[in-house]
Amino acid sequence: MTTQTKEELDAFREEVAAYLDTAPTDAIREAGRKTTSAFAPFEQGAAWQAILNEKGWAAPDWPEEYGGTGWSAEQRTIFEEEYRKRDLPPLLPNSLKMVGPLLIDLGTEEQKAKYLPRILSGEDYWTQGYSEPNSGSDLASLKCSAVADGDDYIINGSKIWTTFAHKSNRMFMLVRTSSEGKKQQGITFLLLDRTDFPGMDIRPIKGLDGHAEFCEVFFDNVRVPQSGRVGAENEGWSVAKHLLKHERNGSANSPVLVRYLKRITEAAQDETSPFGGKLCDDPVFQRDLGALYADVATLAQFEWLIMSGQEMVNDPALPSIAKTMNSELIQRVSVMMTRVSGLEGLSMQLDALAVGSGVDPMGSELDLISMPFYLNSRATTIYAGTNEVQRDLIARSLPIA
Amino acid sequence: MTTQTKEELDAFREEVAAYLDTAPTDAIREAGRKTTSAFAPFEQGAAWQAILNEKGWAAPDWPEEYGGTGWSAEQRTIFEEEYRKRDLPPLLPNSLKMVGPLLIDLGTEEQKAKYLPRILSGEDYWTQGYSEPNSGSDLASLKCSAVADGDDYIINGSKIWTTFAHKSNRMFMLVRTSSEGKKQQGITFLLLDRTDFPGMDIRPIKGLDGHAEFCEVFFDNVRVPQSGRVGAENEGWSVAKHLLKHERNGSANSPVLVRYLKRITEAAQDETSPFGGKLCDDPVFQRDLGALYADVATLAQFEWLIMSGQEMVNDPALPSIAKTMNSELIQRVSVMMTRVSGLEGLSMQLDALAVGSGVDPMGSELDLISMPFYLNSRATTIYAGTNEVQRDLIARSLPIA
Amino acid sequence: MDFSQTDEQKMLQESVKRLLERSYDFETRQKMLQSGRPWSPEIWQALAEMGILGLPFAEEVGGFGGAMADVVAVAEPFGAHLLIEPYVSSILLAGSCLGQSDSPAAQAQLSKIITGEQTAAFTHEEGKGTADPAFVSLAATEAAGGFTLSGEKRMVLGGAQADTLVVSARTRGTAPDKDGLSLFMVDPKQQGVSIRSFITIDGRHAAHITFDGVQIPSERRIADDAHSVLQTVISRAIVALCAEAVGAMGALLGLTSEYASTRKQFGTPIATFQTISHRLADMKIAYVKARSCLLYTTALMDAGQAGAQDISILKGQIGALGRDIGEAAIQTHGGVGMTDEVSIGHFHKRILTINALFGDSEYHFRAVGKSLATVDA
Amino acid sequence: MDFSQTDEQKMLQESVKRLLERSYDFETRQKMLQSGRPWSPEIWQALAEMGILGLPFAEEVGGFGGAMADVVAVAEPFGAHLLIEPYVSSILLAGSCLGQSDSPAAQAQLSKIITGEQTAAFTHEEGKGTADPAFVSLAATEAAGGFTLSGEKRMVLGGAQADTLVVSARTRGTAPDKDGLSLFMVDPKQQGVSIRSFITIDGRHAAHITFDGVQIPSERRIADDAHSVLQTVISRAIVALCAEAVGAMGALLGLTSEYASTRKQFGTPIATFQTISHRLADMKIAYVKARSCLLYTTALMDAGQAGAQDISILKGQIGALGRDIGEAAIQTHGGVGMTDEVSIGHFHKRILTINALFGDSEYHFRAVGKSLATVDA
Repeated sequence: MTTQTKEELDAFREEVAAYLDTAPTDAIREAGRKTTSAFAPFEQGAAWQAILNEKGWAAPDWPEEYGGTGWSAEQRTIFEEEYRKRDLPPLLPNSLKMVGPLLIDLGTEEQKAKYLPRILSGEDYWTQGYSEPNSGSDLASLKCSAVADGDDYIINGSKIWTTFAHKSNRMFMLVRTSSEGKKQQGITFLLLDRTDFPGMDIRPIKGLDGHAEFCEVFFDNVRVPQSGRVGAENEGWSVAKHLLKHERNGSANSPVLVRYLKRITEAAQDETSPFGGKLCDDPVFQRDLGALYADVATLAQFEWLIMSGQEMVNDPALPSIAKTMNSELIQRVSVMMTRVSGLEGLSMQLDALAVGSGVDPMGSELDLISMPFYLNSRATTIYAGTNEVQRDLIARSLPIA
Repeated sequence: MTTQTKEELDAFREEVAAYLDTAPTDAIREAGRKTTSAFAPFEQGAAWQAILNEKGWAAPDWPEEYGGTGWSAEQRTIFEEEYRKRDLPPLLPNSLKMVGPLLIDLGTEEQKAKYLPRILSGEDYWTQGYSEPNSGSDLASLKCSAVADGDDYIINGSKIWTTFAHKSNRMFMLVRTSSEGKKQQGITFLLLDRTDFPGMDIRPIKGLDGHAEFCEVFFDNVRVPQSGRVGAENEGWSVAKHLLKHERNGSANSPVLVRYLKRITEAAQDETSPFGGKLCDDPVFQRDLGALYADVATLAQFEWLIMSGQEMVNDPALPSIAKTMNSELIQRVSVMMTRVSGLEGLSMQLDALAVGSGVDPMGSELDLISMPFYLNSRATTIYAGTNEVQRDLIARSLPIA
Repeated sequence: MDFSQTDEQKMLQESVKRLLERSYDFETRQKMLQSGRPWSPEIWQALAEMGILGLPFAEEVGGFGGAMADVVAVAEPFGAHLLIEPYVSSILLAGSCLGQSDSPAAQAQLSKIITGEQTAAFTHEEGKGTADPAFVSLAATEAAGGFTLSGEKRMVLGGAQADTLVVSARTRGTAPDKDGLSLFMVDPKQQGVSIRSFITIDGRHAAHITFDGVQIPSERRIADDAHSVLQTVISRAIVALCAEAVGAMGALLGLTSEYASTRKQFGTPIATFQTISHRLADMKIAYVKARSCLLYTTALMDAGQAGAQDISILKGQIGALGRDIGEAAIQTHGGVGMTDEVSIGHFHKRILTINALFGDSEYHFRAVGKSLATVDA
Repeated sequence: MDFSQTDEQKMLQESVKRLLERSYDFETRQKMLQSGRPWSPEIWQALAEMGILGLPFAEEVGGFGGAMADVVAVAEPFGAHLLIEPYVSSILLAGSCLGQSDSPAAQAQLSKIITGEQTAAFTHEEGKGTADPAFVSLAATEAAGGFTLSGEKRMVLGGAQADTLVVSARTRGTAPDKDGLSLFMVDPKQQGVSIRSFITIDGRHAAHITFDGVQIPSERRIADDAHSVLQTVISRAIVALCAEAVGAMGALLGLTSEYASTRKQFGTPIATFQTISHRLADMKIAYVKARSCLLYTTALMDAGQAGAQDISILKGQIGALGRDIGEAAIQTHGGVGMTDEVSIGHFHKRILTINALFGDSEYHFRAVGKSLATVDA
């Protein structure tokens, strides 16, 4: 699989470590420690991406010609490991893991030239306009319409759960351009150059954790150029499915979880058990931690197998299996976190959570993030196709007599 | 609720205790300790019922005029508690909890006079002929047919999961007498005076635990008198539903589970934990035992509320809720048992389990029953309406907007 | 025992329900939260006038001599409406401590609490999150004519708003000794008292409070040898909190099954998907369990028979079943359930808060198991 | 690391599958069980001829130098066919102990094992059910020219059929000391050896064996300071047992999804009920997890990097996931799944047995958590 020697990989690890130890600003580090969602705090995440991009490391898994690093799988893993160890903020996925790879595969040369560099640099943030208030799990029933008018489309309708739309300057979206045929037909994939077109209105929605991470976006006769279309008109469903592959087969999810478990274990060394002694020495804590860690380790093992191209990579249910495993493990890890924090997780600390606020948290660093992380992670089994839908898909892959 | 004083109840408890300490034979006691199913070993169960019947205590919850005891709810509970403490074999439910109460409610005077005394004494054992190989959860689709012929019916078809059919001398069953209308229509409820009618063939089926507890029964032009019908022809479904109420609202299930947990706790005092010390002192064991006990205690609380007539008794979903709770708790208790037995649960000990065999068990008394009990209890979520069907029914009772 | 509500309890519950339906719908509550007010003085006054604030107290101290079952009857609708008023903290916790004291100062204070003029805060938790008061270690050192308090209390509900703090402290011994505990009435404006106020995830105001050499005259010690008083007070508060949680669970069950019957995906109400309908069934089973456990334990308590194990079973079950119901409700609501704009998540956060107070389900389940394994030994 | 099977492994696996499909269908197996024969000598001989019995051994002791991945490749179909032949006990456990010994007696014995002429039984378990050999306490007391064995061994797979017992015993110290362990070759017909034979729930023959002053000459001690040998041998056997379990899980997944697609209730295949289809999906997720964990850990072992924690993760996961799959398979089959007549329950019992051997999932999960909490300290 790899042509690099152990010595080369060790040297690479040292290079990465040295860079990650020095490149991020304090605010970026703080944002990493205070990340309570799949989405890091916006501003610091963008700043960090700009720094990484200068080094050429913003998108390790992109093809080298478009700005990728050309690293081997081992190198990418080493990078990921060193990255996680330092609790650095994850880069926002919409642009780097979704629109970018999509344009590389299906975009016109003009689209690539225009968008890819600004995606890498973080200057552009692309919000995703898929779901609608009445089209969630049943995404294909979407109604937000685009009617051709000269070289433009006129968009009417609304989109919801658009992450960070209020901070975005671009949007990729699915619109209905035809109501004929099956509902999956008649959908078109559009890139919007701006998110402040006349007639566009963005309403942030506060989540359970008190943060406005997602928004509703209203379109009232919004005129956008047809040149933003990816793929043919009415064939947006297959474009979206293509994109989904990138979204789901992206990078390993287990390192984040391993890191959270490590933070839990560290915190348990300072907590006392109500049954005496330290929490980390408590057999019940150890058993529950061990069972959870074993399952996270299995996610890592699964991800290694997939990355190495083991036969199971051809299973059509694989993306659904990966999504289900990962989302449910995030939730279990988050519950473990709130167990360790206990009472100290009950205080709303939005001020202390804000990067650069200088407000001291009231409990430990783990206590600060436990409850927001738990509450936010309730969404993992809902977004990107509910786990109910994923299980439907998995069941469909099984043999029948 | 009760008119008895504490002194009267205490005296009653003493009377019951004294009787239960002396009345059962050694074989009956052994059968009680070796019960690994809702169904006690057949012969000793029948012998014990005969003894109890002589005392007039075979059916405490029957109306007094038919042989019940006339006890208050408190007295019945006291009886139940003392009974469980001694690990006596449960009486087989088919006759006492099902056919008996049904006949009391819906039988003709002739049927009552003929059958009730022999049900009480245990001379008659009634096996239940409901399910068919292709009609399990979907019981109403049953096909075993009864065609009227003079004063008789001619039965053709088969029944399955007929508990102890190979030991029974009577059978109550559902047959199809008409194929018109909805499938629930056209079903008739029949009592069969014998289980050795010409053309009847009984095949015991060995279960996972190695015991043949249930059977398949084949009917090849079996001629039975129409006088065995309960209710009108084609109205057997409502008769069966009536019976179901007795089956499900029968007696409290929690005392058995409390008793099993007690046996587990006692066994844990002799087991060592692989992490050092006694298993009963192991915090993980304690936590898991506590969580399970709390849920069993809640079943008991629920059963008390129902018995006392609390408002929730009117909820149409109640029987399904009770069945679901009880069956899933039996399974959880059985898993806990096998955890305590560990390796020692792996040996098949059918010989030592046989009452009166005189074969020493290879491990503890709990080890002898853990695995058979676990394996047998996998059926609790399947029989008497699968838990999937129960949940369908429960969901139907919920408010809709 | 009879577990059905008496006619009086039904009336009481109905009148609280009517009040809250009229004046405490979800939008009104959210506006109040956003206004920054810790709670609604109007509602508090209305509850005082209905006699609810005096409900748990003996008639001789100005109360109405209500049983636990009466308190449970009002606490269920409190939970169903996500009340942020300090009923548990000022009435059931601090108030009950005052009510169990024979100190004149305590009696005088209690009468102001019952009328709703003032509130008191139970200043007890030290971050252990257990139901056992023996864990208290805040020091009350005897000094000339009184005591000096030093140490920290955490998660004091209504602590920054209270007119009086009822503080548990240790005059001798070390945690977890049962001996040596006392209760003090402390004026929060007194020198040496520092209060850090915050809002809990379920919308209540709370505070961490530090005592730095706070001087308390002897007559403000309202109880010594206070372990059993504390245990009684906490046990009753646990039952009331569990009743709130059960009220919240009932609301979640109703709202979620209604939502599932109207929300359509794939052309049909989502309640017609068996996975959804079975999840609703599980929610109902959990609710029936929770409510059975609540009502049974309440009756046991009113019969004077509720032991520590019974309280632990209740608290453990409510915490675990409540979490299951809350998580199922959010999942069934999908994205909408993730927003601050609908009540679903707020109910869940109320349940999570109740779970964490006075020992979570893990703590109590283990306590149950420990006592079983020990008793049988 | 590459986790895909090599072409050789595929061929090996295919040839085992073909043999078993031809000669080891479920009905044939059941007939053999009912006949009372402990296993099929014909199959055993066929495996010997295919080189499978020698697979795990180095070439210099007469084996084929197979990697762990090779053993896993054959053990998966063994599990899928519920083999009752003593592959794990005679080859991987007892055989590997012999193979790691430089004693001439052991070498001689091993060659008879590899040819299938004789079998040996790993006589080690003392009822603790843990993976840690330090728990051995059966005493080997030094006596003139040898040792005297006294004590009991439990759950010795193939113990009553073996020509040789490979016995772990303690020459000094007490459990759980790692020091002082030795391995002995014992003739089961020797004076003082009592064997109580039985059948396990998954159809294997096993025995409890008592040693009452059994005299062993020094040259029959085939290893001293045997803790690390035992640990290695047991770790490899655990991986093979887990491969068997994964084979059984795969069979359950396939059989159950096929059954659900044909079994009709309410006029439609039960697989169309979402609760059933989601349960099947969960079975598949569990299977993918189990197999990922198996293949990864196998590769790690072949790379010489599998530590105790990796083995515990594997054993814990397989036990827990296997139980989930087995219980789901029975529930989906309904009454039919409760019978001895179909294979479903037999697969489940095989999985339960594997879970209980060498530490169950509870034991291993806790061991994992303990090592995490300790390493980080």
